[in-house]
Amino acid sequence: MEILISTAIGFLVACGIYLMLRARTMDVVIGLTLLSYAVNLFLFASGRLTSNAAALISPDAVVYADPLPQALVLTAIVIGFGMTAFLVVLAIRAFGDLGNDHVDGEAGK
Amino acid sequence: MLDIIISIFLILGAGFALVGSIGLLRLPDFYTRLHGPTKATTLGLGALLIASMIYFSSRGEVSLHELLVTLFLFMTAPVSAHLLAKAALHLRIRSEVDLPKDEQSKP
Amino acid sequence: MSIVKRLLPHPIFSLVLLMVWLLLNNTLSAGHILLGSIIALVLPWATAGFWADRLHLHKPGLALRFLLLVLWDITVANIQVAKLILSPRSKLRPAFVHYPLDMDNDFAITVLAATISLTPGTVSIDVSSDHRTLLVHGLDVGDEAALIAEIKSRYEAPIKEIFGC
Amino acid sequence: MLANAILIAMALIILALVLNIWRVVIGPDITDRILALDTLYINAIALLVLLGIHMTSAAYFEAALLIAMIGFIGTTALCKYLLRGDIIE
Amino acid sequence: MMGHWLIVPVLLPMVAAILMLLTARMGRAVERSISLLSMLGLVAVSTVLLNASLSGDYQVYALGNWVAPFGIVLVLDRLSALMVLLTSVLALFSLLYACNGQDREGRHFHVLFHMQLMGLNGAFLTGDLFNLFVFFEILLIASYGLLLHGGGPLRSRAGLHYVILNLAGSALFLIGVGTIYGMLGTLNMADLAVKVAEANPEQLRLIHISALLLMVVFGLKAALLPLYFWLPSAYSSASAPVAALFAIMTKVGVYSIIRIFMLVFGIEAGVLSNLAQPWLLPLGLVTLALGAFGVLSSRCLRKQVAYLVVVSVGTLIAGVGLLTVESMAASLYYLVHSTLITGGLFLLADLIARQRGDVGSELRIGPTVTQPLLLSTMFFIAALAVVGLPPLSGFIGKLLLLQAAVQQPSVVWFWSVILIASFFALIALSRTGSALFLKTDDTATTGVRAGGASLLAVTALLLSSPLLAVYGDAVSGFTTATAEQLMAPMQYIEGVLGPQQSPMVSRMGGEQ
Amino acid sequence: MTLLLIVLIPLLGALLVPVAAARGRMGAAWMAGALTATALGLLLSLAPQVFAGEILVSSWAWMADIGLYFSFRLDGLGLLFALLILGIGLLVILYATYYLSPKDSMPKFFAYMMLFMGAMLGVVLSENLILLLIFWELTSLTSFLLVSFWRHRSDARQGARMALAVTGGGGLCLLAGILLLGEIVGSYELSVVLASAELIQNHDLYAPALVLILLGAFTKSAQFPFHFWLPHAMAAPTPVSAYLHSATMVKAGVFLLARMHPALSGGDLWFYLVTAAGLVTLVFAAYVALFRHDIKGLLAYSTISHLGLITLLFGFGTPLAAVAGVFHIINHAIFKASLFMAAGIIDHEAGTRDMRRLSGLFKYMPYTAVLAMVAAAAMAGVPLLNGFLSKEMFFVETLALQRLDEWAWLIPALATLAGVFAVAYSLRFIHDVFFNGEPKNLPKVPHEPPRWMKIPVEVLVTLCLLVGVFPAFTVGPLLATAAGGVLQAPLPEYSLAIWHGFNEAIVMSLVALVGGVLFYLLRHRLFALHARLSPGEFGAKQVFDGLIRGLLNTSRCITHLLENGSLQRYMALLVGAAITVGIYAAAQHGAVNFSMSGTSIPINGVAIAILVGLILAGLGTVILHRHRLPALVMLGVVGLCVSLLFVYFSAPDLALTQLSVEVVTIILLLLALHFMPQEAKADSGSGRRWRDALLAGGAGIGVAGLTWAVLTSPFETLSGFYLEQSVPGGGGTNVVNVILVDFRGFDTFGEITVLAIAAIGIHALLQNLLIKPNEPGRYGWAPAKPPLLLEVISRPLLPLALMVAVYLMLRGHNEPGGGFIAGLVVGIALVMQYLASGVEWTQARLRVDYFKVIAVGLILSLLTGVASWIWGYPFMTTTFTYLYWPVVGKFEVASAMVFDLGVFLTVVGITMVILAELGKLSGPLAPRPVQNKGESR
Ligand code: NA
Ligand code: NA
Repeated sequence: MEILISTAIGFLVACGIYLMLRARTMDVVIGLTLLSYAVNLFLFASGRLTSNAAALISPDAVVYADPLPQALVLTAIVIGFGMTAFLVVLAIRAFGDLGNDHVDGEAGK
Repeated sequence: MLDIIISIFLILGAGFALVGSIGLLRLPDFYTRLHGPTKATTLGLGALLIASMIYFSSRGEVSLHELLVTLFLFMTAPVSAHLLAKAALHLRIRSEVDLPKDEQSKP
Repeated sequence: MSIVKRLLPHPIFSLVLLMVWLLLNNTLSAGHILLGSIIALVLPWATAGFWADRLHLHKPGLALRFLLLVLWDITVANIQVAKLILSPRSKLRPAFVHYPLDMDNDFAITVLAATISLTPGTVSIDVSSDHRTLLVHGLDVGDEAALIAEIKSRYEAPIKEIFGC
Repeated sequence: MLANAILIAMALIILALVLNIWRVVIGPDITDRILALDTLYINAIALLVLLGIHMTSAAYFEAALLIAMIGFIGTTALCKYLLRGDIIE
Repeated sequence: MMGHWLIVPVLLPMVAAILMLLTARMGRAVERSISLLSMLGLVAVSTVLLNASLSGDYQVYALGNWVAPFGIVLVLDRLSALMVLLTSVLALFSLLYACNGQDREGRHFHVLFHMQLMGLNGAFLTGDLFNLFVFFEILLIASYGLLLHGGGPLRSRAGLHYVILNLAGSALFLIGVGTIYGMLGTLNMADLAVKVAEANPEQLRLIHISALLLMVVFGLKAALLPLYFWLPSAYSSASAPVAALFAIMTKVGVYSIIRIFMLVFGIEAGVLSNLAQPWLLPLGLVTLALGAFGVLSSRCLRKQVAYLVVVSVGTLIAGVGLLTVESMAASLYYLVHSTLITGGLFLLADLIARQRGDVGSELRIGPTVTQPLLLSTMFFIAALAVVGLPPLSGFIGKLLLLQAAVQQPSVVWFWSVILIASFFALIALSRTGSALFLKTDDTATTGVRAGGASLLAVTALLLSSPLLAVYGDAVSGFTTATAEQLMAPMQYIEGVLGPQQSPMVSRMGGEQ
Repeated sequence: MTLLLIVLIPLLGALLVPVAAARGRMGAAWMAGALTATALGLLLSLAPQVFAGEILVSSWAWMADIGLYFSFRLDGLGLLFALLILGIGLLVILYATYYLSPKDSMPKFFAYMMLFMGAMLGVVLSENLILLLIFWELTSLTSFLLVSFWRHRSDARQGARMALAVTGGGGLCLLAGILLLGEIVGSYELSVVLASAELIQNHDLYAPALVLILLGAFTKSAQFPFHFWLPHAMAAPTPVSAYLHSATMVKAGVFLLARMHPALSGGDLWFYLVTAAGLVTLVFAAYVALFRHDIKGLLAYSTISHLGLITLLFGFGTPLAAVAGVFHIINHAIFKASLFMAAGIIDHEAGTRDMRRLSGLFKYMPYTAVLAMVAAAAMAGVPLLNGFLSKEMFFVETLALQRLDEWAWLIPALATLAGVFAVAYSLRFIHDVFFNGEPKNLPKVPHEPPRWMKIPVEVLVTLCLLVGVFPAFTVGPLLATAAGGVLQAPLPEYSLAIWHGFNEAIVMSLVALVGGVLFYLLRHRLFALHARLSPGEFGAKQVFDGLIRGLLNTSRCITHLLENGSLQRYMALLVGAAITVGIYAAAQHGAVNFSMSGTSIPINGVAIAILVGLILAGLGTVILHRHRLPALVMLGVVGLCVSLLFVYFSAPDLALTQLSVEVVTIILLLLALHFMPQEAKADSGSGRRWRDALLAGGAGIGVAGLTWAVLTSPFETLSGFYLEQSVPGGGGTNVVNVILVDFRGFDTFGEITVLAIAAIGIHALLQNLLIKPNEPGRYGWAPAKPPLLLEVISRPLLPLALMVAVYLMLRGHNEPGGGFIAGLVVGIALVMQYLASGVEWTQARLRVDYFKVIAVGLILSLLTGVASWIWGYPFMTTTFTYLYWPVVGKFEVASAMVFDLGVFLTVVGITMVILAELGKLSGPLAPRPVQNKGESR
C-alpha cells in the first residue's frame, strides 16, 4: 500500500509541476492546485496513515490517527485557498493589463 | 434477518448505482446518458442510505440523518439534470434524434 | 396575526427545518428541540428577503399521497431504465417531447419538472420562456401523445390541486 | 453475510467510480464530463455510506452531506458557465 | 519576564489593520493617523524588546499557555529583537514616505502594509517551524498585495512571477516541514534541535533532505543563486515605499537560514551539524558576483538598487557561510546596514525619478532635477554607504566581514569577490551619479519638489549609515553578542524547553 | 586634541563654507582661507615638538574590537605633508578665488576643496592604518567631485569617473593589504607596525600584503600602468590640478611608500616591484610628456614621471635614497604647483592651453612668463633651482645602487634618458608658449592676470629659488625631520650643498641638459617619427575604456542571460535546485535500504481504487490542460479523490475542508475563465516539453521516494500529548479542532489572517480593472433569465445550508466540523444565490459590508486571545466549562468556540468578497471605461 500511496502523491507532484512549468497563467493555476493537493497529502502522510482509526476522543478507541498533521494540513489547505484565489485574480488582472495570458506577459513567444 | 434486509438493500443500491454508471458509459448520446445518473444512481444511493439507516438504528440509537442526504439528492438531481440538458441543448450537443429547435439560440 | 406572520413567515418550512435539525443531530433531546426551534424560526426570518412569496399548501393530505406515488414510480422507473441501459442499443427510442403546461406557478412547475425527471425514462430539459411548454427528453418514447397524457393525469393534475393553481 | 454484501457492494461502487472517471476522461463533450463528475460525486457518497457501514462509524456522514451539497453547486456553476459565460451576473 | 510585550509586535499591526478596515469610510486622514500611530507604537515596543534582549536571556511566550514543544512559543533573543526593531525602523520611514501620496495610488495600502509587518514580526519571533510557515504566508500574501499596489502592466508581470515562484516555494516549505515532522514528530525549533542531535542513523538521510529543501525555500526568499532572478523586476517595479519595505523581505530568508541552520542544524547537531556550510559560502559569493554584474548592467536606477539588494544578500550569506562568531557578527552588522540603506535608496530613487519627468529613474540624459544639491548629496551618501566606501556603515560592515574571513581557508575567494564586487559597484554607481546629476540636457526641470515627509523619510534612512558607523562599536558589540548567542544553540534550547528533559512521547497508530 | 582639530577644521569647513557663502561669493573664499590658515597655525604650533624629534600621537577608540581607532600621529613625515597640504592649500585657495568664473559655484568648489583638504590631512596624520585608508578613499571621492566640477563637460565627467575607478579600486587593494598587515602584526597602529619589519617580512602573508599595498600606492601616484587617469583628470579646474594632481593627492601614493618604508622595504620583492614601477614610469611618462600639445597634459605626464622618480628612489630601499625621495617630494610639489597655476593663468587669459596655438606670449604676459620659466627650469633640473638638487641626489643614488650587478648601468642610463626628456619637455613648454613667433587664432588677446592670482605663483617660485640656492638653510631642518619620520631611525650622512664637485651625477645632469636641448631642436623630426610609430591616440585610455566597455557588455550579457524574464526558466531552476539538493542529501549517509519491513498499511480495494482514480484524474488534467474547462472538471475529480483519501485515512475534518475549498476554487476558476482564454495552442516546443517532463518526473520521483521513506520509518511524535490533553485541557473530543483552536490556535489565527489579507489584496487588485469578457461561443449566450428550476430550488437551499453550517459550527469542537468549514458552507450557500439570481438581486437582499464581517471576525478571534490577559495568562489561553440548564441539560461553553466564531465570520466575509468582487467584474455592476479618455487597456 505504501508504494501505491507514494506513487500517487509523486505522480500528482509531477503533474502539478509540469503544469506549473507551462507558459499560460491558467495552466499554472491548475498545476498549483494539483501540487497543493499532493503536498497536503504528503504532509498528511507524514503523521503516518491509518484507516479506521478513531478521529475523535472516545473511551473505546484503540488507535488514533495522528491529529497534528491533520491540523497542519487544514491550515495548509486554507492558506493554499487564499493564495490560489489571489493568483487567479492576479491572472485576470495581468490578462487585462497585458492583453494576453502568458506568464511573461508577452503573447506568442 | 435484519442483516439480510440490509444486505439486499446494499446490493440493490450498489447495483443501481453501477447500472447508472454503465448507462453513462454505454448509452449513445448525451441526452440518453443523462437518464442513467439522474435516476438509477439516485435511487441506488437512496437504497444504500436506507441500508445505512437500518444498520445503525439496529445497533443502538435510531439513526435517520441519512434521510437528509436522500432528501437533498432528490431535491437537486432533477435540477442538475435540467441544467445539464439545457446547457447541452444550448451548445447543440450531438443527439441520436433531431434536436428540437432551440428557442434560445435565436437572437 | 400579523405579528405571528412576521415572526413566522414560513411555518411549514420552519417545521421542515426543525425536522432537519433533529435529523442532523440524530436526536430528540429536549435541548435540541429547543435549539432547533430557535434556529428554525430565526433562519427563515433572517433570509426572508430571499423569498418571493409564502408557500401555500392547499391539500397536505394529497401532497403526502402524491409523494408516496412518486416514490413508487421512481422505484419502478429505475428498474425500467436499468433494463434499457443493459439491453441492446437498438431497443432505445429516444425523443424530445414538447409538453404543454397548464400551470403558471413557478414552484409548481418546478415540482412537476422535478417529478418528471425522477420518474420513468424522462428528463425535463427546459421550460420555455413563456412558461407554457416543458421540453422533455424520453429514453424510450413509443407514442408521444400517450406520454403527454400520462404525465398530465398522473402528475400535473395532483400538483395543480396541491398548490391550488 | 453482511460483511460479504458490503464487500460486493463496495466492489460494484468502485467499478461505478472507475466508469465515471473514464467518462470524465473521454468526454467527448464538456457536458458529458460534467455529468460524469456529477455522477462521480453521487457514487462517492455511496462509497462513504458503505465505508460507514463497513467501519461502523458515523464519522462519514458529514462528508457525505457536504459532497451532496457541493456536487450540486459545482454542477450548477459549470452549467451556468456553459449557458452564460458569466456565472455570477 | 517581558509579560505580554512579546506578542505586541504581532498584534499591534493587526489591530491597526482591522481598525483601518472598519474606519475605511472616514477618509485618508484617519487611516494615516491610525497607521502612523501604530507604527510609532511598534517602534517603541520594538525598542523595549531590544532592550530586554540585551540581558542575553531568552524570553519565551507560550501561546495558549501550552508549554513548548506542545504549544507554539514566541522566543525573543537578540537576533529576533534586532530583526523586529530593524523592521519597525525601516517600516516607519517607508510609511512616512508613502503618506506623501503614494498610499493613494491603490486601495488598502495601509492595511496591507501593517499586515505585512505582522507577518514579518511573527516570522522573526516564532519558535515553531510550522508557525514560521504561517507567518511566511502572511507576509507573502501581504507583499503580493503591496507589490501590485498602484497597478499597471509592469507590476502585473512582475507580480505574476513573484507570486507564482513563492507559491511553489511554499509548497516546498510544506514538503520540508512534512519530512522533518515525519522523522522527528515535533515542530518546535528547540525540540527539533534536540531531536536532530539524537537522531538515529536511518533518520539522517531524510532529515538532511528536509534541511536542504528548507534551505532552497529560504534561499528563494533571500534571493540566493540560482533563485534570485525574480527579484530585480519585482523590486524595481514596486512602488517606492513598498520596495523600501521589501528591503527587509530578503532578510527574512537570511534570518530563517540563520535561525534554522544555527539552531537546528548548528554546531551541536551531531552528525548533521553545520549542514549549510558547504552551500552558503559558495552560493553567497556567486550571488554576490552576479549581483555585481547586475548592478553594472542596469540601465535604470530602480533596477540597480534591486541588484544592490542581491549584492547585499550574497554578501550576507557568504558571511553567514563562514560560520564563525566574527563572521556572523559582521554579517548581522551588514544586514542592518544594507537593509536601511537599500530601503533608503529605493525611496531616494523615487524622489529623483519624480524630478526627472518622463526620463524617471532611467540612466540616460534627462532634465536637471529640481533640487540638485540636496538630491545629489543624498545620492552621494547613499552610494558611499552601499558601495562600502569609507567612512560610512558599508565600509565598516565590509571591514568586519573581511576581517572575519582572514583566517579562513576561503579567504582568497571571499576577499576577491567582495572587493571586486565593491569595485564594480563603485564603477557602476559613479556612472549612475554621473548620469543622474552631472550629465543633464537643457530641458526644463519638472518643478516637482520633494515634500517634507518624504525628505524626512529618506534623510532618516540615509542618516542611519553614518550613525551605524559612529556607533559602530556599540552595534558590533551587540551583533557579536548576538552571534555568540547563535553559536550556543544549547542556551536557546534550554531557554525554550527548560533544563533538558525528554519531552512526552507516545507511540502513534501508524507505527509498529 | 590639536591634531584632531587640524583634520576636523577643514572637514567642518565643508559645512561652514556654504554657510559663509550666504554673505557673498567672497565669503566662501574667506572662510576657506581662514580655516586653512587656522589649521596651519595649529600645525605650526606643534612643529617645534616634532622638530625636537617627538612623535605626537593622540588616540580615541572607535571600534577597538577590530583595531579601529581614531588615532593621529604627527612625526616628521606627517608634518612635511601637512605643511604642503595646508601651505599650498592656502595658495590654491587664493588662486582659485580669482580663477573661478562667476558662473562657477564658489561655495561648492571651496566646500569640496575643504573636504579634500581634510581627507588629505587625515591620510598623512593617521596613526591607525584603517583610519588612513578611510581618509585615503575619501581623497579619491572628493577628487571625483572636484574633477567633475564642470559637470557639463563630458571629458570632466569621464576623467572623474576614471580617476575614481582607478584610485578607488587601488584603495580596495590597499584595504586588503592593510588588513593582511594587521593580521600579521596584530595591530593597525603605525607605531607597532613600523617596529615590526622583521616579523612582517618573514611572514607568509608578506608578499600578498606588499603587492596589495603597492597596488594602492601605485594607482594613487599614477605609476605605470595605472598612470592614465591623471592626464584625464586634467579636465578639472586648474586649481584642482595644481593642488591635487601635483602637490597633494598624487603624492599620497609616494607618501604611503615613505610611510611604510621601515616596515616593508628592504627585501627583493619590494626592490624589484617598486623600482621597476618607478623606473618605467619615470622614463615612459617623460617621453610621453614631450608629445603633449596641451600644457596641462604635458605637466600631467611630467608629474607622472616625477612620481616615478620618487617611487624609484623609495624602491632602492636605502636610507639615502629615501632622503632623496623626500627632498624631491618637497621640490616637485613647489615647482609643479606653480607651473600648474601658471598654466591656469595662461588658459584663463589666452583662452586655450594648446601649445600649437599658443606662441610668443612673453610679449603679452612677461611677468607670468618669467615665473613660469623659473619653475620650468626647476622642473628640468637646472642648477641653482630646487629641482636640480634633488635630481642630483637622485642621480647619485642611481649610481650608488649595488643590487643589479652587471645591469648596474641600466638605472643611471635610463635616469639620464628621462632627464633628457625632462629638459626637452620643459624647454618645449617655455619656448612654444612664450616664444616661437606669434599666437595663432587665440580666442582673446592675452594679458597679465589680476594681481592676486599671481601671488601664489610668486611665492612658490621664490621658494624654488630659495631652496635651490640655500638648501641647507631653508629646507634643511624640515628635510631632516621628514626623512627621520620616514626612516624612523637615525638619519644617514648627506649634504645639501649646491656643489659636490665634478662627479658622475653632474655628468648625468649635463648630459640631460645638453641632450634635452638637442632633442628639442630635433623635435619636428621626432614628432613625425612619433606620429608614424603610434598612429592615433596613445593606448592606456583606450585600454581602460575598452575594459570598462567590455565589463559593461559582459555584465549585460551575463545578466540578460540569467535574468531573461522567463518565469518558466526561474521555475525550472527552483525545481532543479530542489531536486539537486534532494539527490545530494539522499546520496549521503550510506546506502539506501529498500526493505519492505516498515510497511504497515493494510492493502484495501477502496484505497487502491481511490489512488488509481487520483492518478488517472491527475493524468487527465495534464493531458487536457490546454482545454481549460475539461481540465477543470478533471481537477474536480482529483479534489474529490483527495477528499475520499482523507476520509479513508480517518481524517474527516480534512475531507470536509478539502471539499468545501474545492468547490469554491472551481467557482473561482470559472469566474476567471469568463475572461481568460478557454483553449490554448501548445506554445512550447517539444524540447521544452521534454525538459519540463523530466524535471516534473524528477520531482515526482523525489517526492514519491520521500513519501515512501517517511511512511516506512518508525515514528515517535508528541501528538500523544494532544490526545491526552484534548478533553481535560482543551475541552473537546475532536482533537484536530482542539489543536486548531487551542493547542496551535495561533496557526489558525495566522491562517484566517492570510485569508483576510488575500481578500483585501484581491479587492485592491481589482480596482480600476477594465476587462472585456470572452466573446460568446458559436451559439451565443443563453438569454439572461436564470433557469427557472435553479431559481426556485436555490431559495430553500439557503436556510437549509445555513442550518447545516450552524450544525457544523456548534459541534466542531467535539465532532468533525468547525468554524472554517461552517464559514465556507455559508459562503457556498450565498454563492448559490448569486449563481441563481445574479449580483444585483442578491446584493439588494444582502446589504452587508463584507469587510466589516471580516473585521468583526478578526476582532472576535483577537479578543478571545487578548481576553486571557485579564486573568494574567498568555495570548489565546482558553477556558471552558460545563453548564447545566433545565430542559436543555448539560452543555459545554468554551472560549475557543468564540474564537471559532471569529474564524467563521472571517471566512464568510472572505469568501463573499472574493466571489462577489470577481462576479462584479462583468455584468450590470462592472466598471465602465471613462468615456472621454477612451483608454481601456
Ligand atoms: Na423521469
Ligand atoms: Na459577473
